[in-house]
Amino acid sequence: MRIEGLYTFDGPREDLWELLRDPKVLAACLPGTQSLRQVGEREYEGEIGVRVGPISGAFAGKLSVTNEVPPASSTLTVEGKGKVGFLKGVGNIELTDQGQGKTLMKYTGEVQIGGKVASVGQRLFDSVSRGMIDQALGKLNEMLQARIASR
Amino acid sequence: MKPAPFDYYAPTTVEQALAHLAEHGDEAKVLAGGQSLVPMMNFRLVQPSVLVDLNPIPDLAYIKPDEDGGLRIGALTRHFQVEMDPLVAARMPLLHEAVPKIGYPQIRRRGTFGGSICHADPSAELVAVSVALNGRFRLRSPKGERWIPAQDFFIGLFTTVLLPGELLVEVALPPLPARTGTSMMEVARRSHDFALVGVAAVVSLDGKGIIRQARMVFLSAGDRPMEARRAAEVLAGQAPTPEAIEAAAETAASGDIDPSSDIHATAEFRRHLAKVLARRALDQACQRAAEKE
Amino acid sequence: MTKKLIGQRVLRNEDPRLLTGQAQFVDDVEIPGLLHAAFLRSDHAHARLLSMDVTAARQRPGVVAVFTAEDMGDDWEPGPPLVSPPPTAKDVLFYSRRQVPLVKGKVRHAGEAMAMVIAESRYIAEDAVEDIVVDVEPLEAVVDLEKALQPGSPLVHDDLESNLAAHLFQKKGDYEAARRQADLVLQRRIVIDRGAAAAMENRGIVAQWDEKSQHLTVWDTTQAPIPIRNGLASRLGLSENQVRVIAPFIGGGFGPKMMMFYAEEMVIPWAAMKLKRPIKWIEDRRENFYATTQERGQIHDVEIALSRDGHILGLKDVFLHDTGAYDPYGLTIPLNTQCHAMGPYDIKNYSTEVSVVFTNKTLVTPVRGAGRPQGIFVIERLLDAAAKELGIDPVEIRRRNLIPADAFPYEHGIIDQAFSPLILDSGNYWPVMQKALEMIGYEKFVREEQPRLRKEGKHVGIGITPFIESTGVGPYEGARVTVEASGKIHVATGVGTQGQGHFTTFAQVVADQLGVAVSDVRIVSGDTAEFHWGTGTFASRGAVVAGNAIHAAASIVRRKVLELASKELQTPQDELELEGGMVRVADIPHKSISLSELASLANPLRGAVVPGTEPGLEATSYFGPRYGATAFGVHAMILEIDPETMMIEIKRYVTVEDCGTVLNPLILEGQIHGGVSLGIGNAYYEKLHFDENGQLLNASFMDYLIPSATEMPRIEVGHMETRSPLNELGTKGVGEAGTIPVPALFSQAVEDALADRELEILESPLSPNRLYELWSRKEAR
Amino acid sequence: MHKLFDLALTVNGASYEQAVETRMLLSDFLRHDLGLTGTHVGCEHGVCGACTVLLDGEPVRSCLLFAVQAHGHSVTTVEGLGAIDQLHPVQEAFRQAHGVQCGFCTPGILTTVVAFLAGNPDPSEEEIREGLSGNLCRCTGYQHIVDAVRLAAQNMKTAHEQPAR
Repeated sequence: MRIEGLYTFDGPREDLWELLRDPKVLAACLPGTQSLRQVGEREYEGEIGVRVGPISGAFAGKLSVTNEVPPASSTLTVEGKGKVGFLKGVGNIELTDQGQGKTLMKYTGEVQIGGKVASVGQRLFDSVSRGMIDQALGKLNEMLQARIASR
Repeated sequence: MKPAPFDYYAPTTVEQALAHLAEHGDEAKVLAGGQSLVPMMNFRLVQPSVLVDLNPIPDLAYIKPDEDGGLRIGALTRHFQVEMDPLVAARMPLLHEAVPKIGYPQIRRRGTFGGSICHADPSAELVAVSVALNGRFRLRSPKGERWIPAQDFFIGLFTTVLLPGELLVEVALPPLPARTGTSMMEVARRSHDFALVGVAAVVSLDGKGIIRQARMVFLSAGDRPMEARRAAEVLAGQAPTPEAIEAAAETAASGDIDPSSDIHATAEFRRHLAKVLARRALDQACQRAAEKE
Repeated sequence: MTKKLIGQRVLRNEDPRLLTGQAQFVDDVEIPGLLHAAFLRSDHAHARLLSMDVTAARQRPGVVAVFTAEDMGDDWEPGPPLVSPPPTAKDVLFYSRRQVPLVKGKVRHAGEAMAMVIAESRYIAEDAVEDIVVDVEPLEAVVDLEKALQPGSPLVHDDLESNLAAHLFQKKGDYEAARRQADLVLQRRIVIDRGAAAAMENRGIVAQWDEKSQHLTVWDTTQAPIPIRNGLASRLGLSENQVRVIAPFIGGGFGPKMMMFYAEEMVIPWAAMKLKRPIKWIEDRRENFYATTQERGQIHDVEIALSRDGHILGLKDVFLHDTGAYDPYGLTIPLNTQCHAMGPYDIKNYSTEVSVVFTNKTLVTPVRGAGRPQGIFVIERLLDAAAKELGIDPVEIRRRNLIPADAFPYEHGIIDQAFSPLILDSGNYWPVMQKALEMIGYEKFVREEQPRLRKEGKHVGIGITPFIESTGVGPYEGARVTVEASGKIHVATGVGTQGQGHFTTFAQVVADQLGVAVSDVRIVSGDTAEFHWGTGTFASRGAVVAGNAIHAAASIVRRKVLELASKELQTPQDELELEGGMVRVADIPHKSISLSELASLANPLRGAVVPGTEPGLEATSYFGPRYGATAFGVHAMILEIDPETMMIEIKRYVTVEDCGTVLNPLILEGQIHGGVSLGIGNAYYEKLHFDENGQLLNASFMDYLIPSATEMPRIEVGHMETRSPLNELGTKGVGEAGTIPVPALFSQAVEDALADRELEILESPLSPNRLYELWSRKEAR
Repeated sequence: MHKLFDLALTVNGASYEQAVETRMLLSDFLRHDLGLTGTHVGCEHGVCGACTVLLDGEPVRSCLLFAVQAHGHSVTTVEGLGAIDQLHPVQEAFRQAHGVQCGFCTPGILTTVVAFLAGNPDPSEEEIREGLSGNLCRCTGYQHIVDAVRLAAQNMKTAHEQPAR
């Protein structure tokens, strides 16, 4: 499944970039993730707990960041597997300075869902993935503002 | 496809049910009709460790006339009961029109009004209809009760403002204003599938036949029931002409909804259908409103 | 003898048991100590298996055993090839890759069985499946048929050079020469997607090994119990007589239950012997969508050459056929497609070339229709395009090309699914089409009703589609008919039965021969302890092949009855008649003897049986047709489309079938109705959605839409009879007839209804969404 | 191990008391614990309708009910409708109209139809199809089933008008 979208952050690009380099921030943006263990240069592992109403799934998750071009672009790969199936998402993000302290994020990518949840839950994918991305980016924006405010 | 194990409680009062829910917190799921929950449990997509079955509670299934001309519906009232009830047909024609579109006959014999509301499936008829009819939900918790308007209740896919340990016990539907017509329309692959898109329309006319208020709520058009607020503005104060209706349908489809794509329909087709259904439903609701004069 | 019962609407013998819940299906078998199996199935479509940890599963209370491929040791081997490639055709390439009992090394489709848990209950077995920890390396999946054959594509089978599973070229006449003479040549790309058989009963197996008697009993939802018995015996190192396979009442077959040696069919009996405990496995619906075979996926690049007056000069088809991850069923489906792409038409020049492709998807084997609907779809879509191009009425262009009545038997000169030369044995096509036209009121609709309705803004369309169905293929079936001492008749045959009413139609055949009531004929089918020669119920052959074997055996018994009665009544045989369970002297009603008495006389307790004769009133006989009989039919429909929502309502549906002698019109109609409903599913509702990673996105009845009562129109069925010269009864099969023409017919009617946008439909199945896309692309005329 | 529940219920007029695991589906309980295998299981997610039984007279999916939920209630399965030598009028009509092929979906359809005709003794074809919409059949295309329901309605009406002598 293809994903793409735009999100405008209320903060400068460099601050956003710094946040994206912080595994604690990434953990906070992944749903139901308490913490991430660093297992490589820019590779992390942790539990992801996805919850959509009554449906909840615990996934053993992996996150990696590659192709980093500071402070403009990078590739995020999220993988998870659990009892209800697996998911894998690869997304490219591009950050553009919009002036006036705003930054535009353009994201494009592919999400693969497999196993049980793929076979009976297709009706929900689009909505769920959009919802989760919005939630994650909203959270990131909050943290960005908090960072600016704390200065 | 067999469900994972769980502990089962069959309380016979709301108080007992609330106590079980309080005790088990997030681990517990409420079992009402079970027509959405049990399939997910059979698929093992949902594995609650505790089920609190409301079905043995005797006084949660009822349809009562409200003094203001509206209706009170107990959370455990089965769809079939609503479908057959003459009071519903007389006072809430939109609900009467919507209920036969829920699932199959056997599902309607078992599924409950409150269960459907709390499940908050954006494709569910009752979810959209309760918003369209300005319904209010009575929620009980050990701390007491609160009333929440339907339009504030649904906050996302399968997600509501219901707190852990809280129980929906009753739905109140206010009477329709004078000169009000309603219409429920859907497009579904087979007659009883989830609608690709559906709309519940409520139109009130003034004494001169001008639209006082037009409310449309779409199902399967977003992550929750999607109320067409912009379209409502387009129609307010207008005569119900084909042009005004077309403009409102266009506005609703392009500006008020946020449909998803799935294997049955792309978001684009859903927008197209939403426009078609909005036009047809508004047209029918306006006609029905005019007939009331 | 006058035929009394064949051709009558006789009520079914099997119904009272089915109607009261007393008929035994596989899941109804209960045995003390029964264990239950559940399978761990792959989430991935294509992956390398790195490790599997079953420790926790084995430790779960109630779990008896967990087996992986490794645990099977030397007993692990791929299933046997079910249908070999044609031995005679010279232009055949075929790479045989067979399904495995449990994944070893590599997963090749989502849902492939990886481990088997045996537990005290199915619930516990499913709990334990969740305990298994699997580590795999996901591989890029082979999904798209064309990409699969491109260089550099990932490989489903690493030891092959490409994903080509087979290649077969066949020709008749000289297409290129015909093309040079053509006034019109049309080229089209036609795409047909996958669907499921979706029998209401999922598959299931119960296996019981009796250590003391060294005997294995297997209840199996199979359409072919005898080959399953023989295969199991050889696999498990047993004598065939140590294995009994019972196919009891089966909740619908539709082809996939003919697949021989599903993984579970191999491992459940194996585990029952290993554990010396009876084991039951019942497929659940989600498993059925992954583990039970599917069909229809093909892509055709096709070309038709015609003269100005609409005569087909030649046809050239190059197509891809999706066989899924393995190809145990050989070339049956693409051969059927090749044979049916000429439809019922007199086509002299034909060139057809198929490439069969391995993909990371569930296996493909025949589903009711079995390649035929695709062939008919191709030729009928082309004829509709040609009719428009040439300005000829769609019925007229078909009439001009139908094989004329005096041309039978009509030899096509290519080989069919049974590797015999494709010969259409008999037929009289145009009158069948005329009857369909009359029944649907074609002239009146086209001239009066449709123009009037169009003026009212309604989008109504008509379609009419003739088709052939190759049926009743060999090799053979057999039957044993016995007059029992009670005077009742016992018939045993090898074919399984899945709701076709064999208990009744076969009884009618016997009852006519022996002059008894249909209810006095007891048919036993699908139990290898009763009869163990035969193949199975497939290819619309049960009534034809087994029916004729039963007829032959019953005829011999009749002769024995008459011989004995003649002696007893001291009357010449030609003065005797069989009626009401008695043999009577024609003109002297009181001079008679009952079948019961005769049966006892034929099996005396004292005295001597004359040397050279056999005791009893019993005969076993076999029937094998020289080649398959070809049935013909025409379907017609009128539908209306709401062009805003693309919702479709079928207003009329007419079929006229010529399947030779009709044994039981009631049962025949039921077969047609059911076939049409699958066809309507194939045309508009049913599509298996595999994503680009080989994940099936609609593995449930919530999203895989099979028609319900509210989607089905009333079907008007007409008959014509052109007896087949290939068998004594004159029958042709009809099991798949209902399904075959429907997608072609539906597309024709949809195109006609949406004529104002000049849509051309070159794909199946359709959906409202797809029609909207096609419609939006075209500007209104 | 999860707790067992002491279940007491009536099935086809007979009382049963049995301890069951709470998660046991009613369909499995009827089929495997009580041996009433006439109720069939086709999807276990509430779509196919083969498992339909009557719970206090209401047609419901037995795959979407836990056996414990039938505690204190009365269940009717296909075995409770009629016997081989004494078919229920609906069963008889299905035989006459050839409304059965493989017979797998049939028990759920019969229970559905018995309840349907109780509420609507003289249905139109459209109403019949609507009433059957929650039961999938792959063999019949529904036509003979619809005919059977109509025939059953007629026969039951006639029997009602002319009481048995």
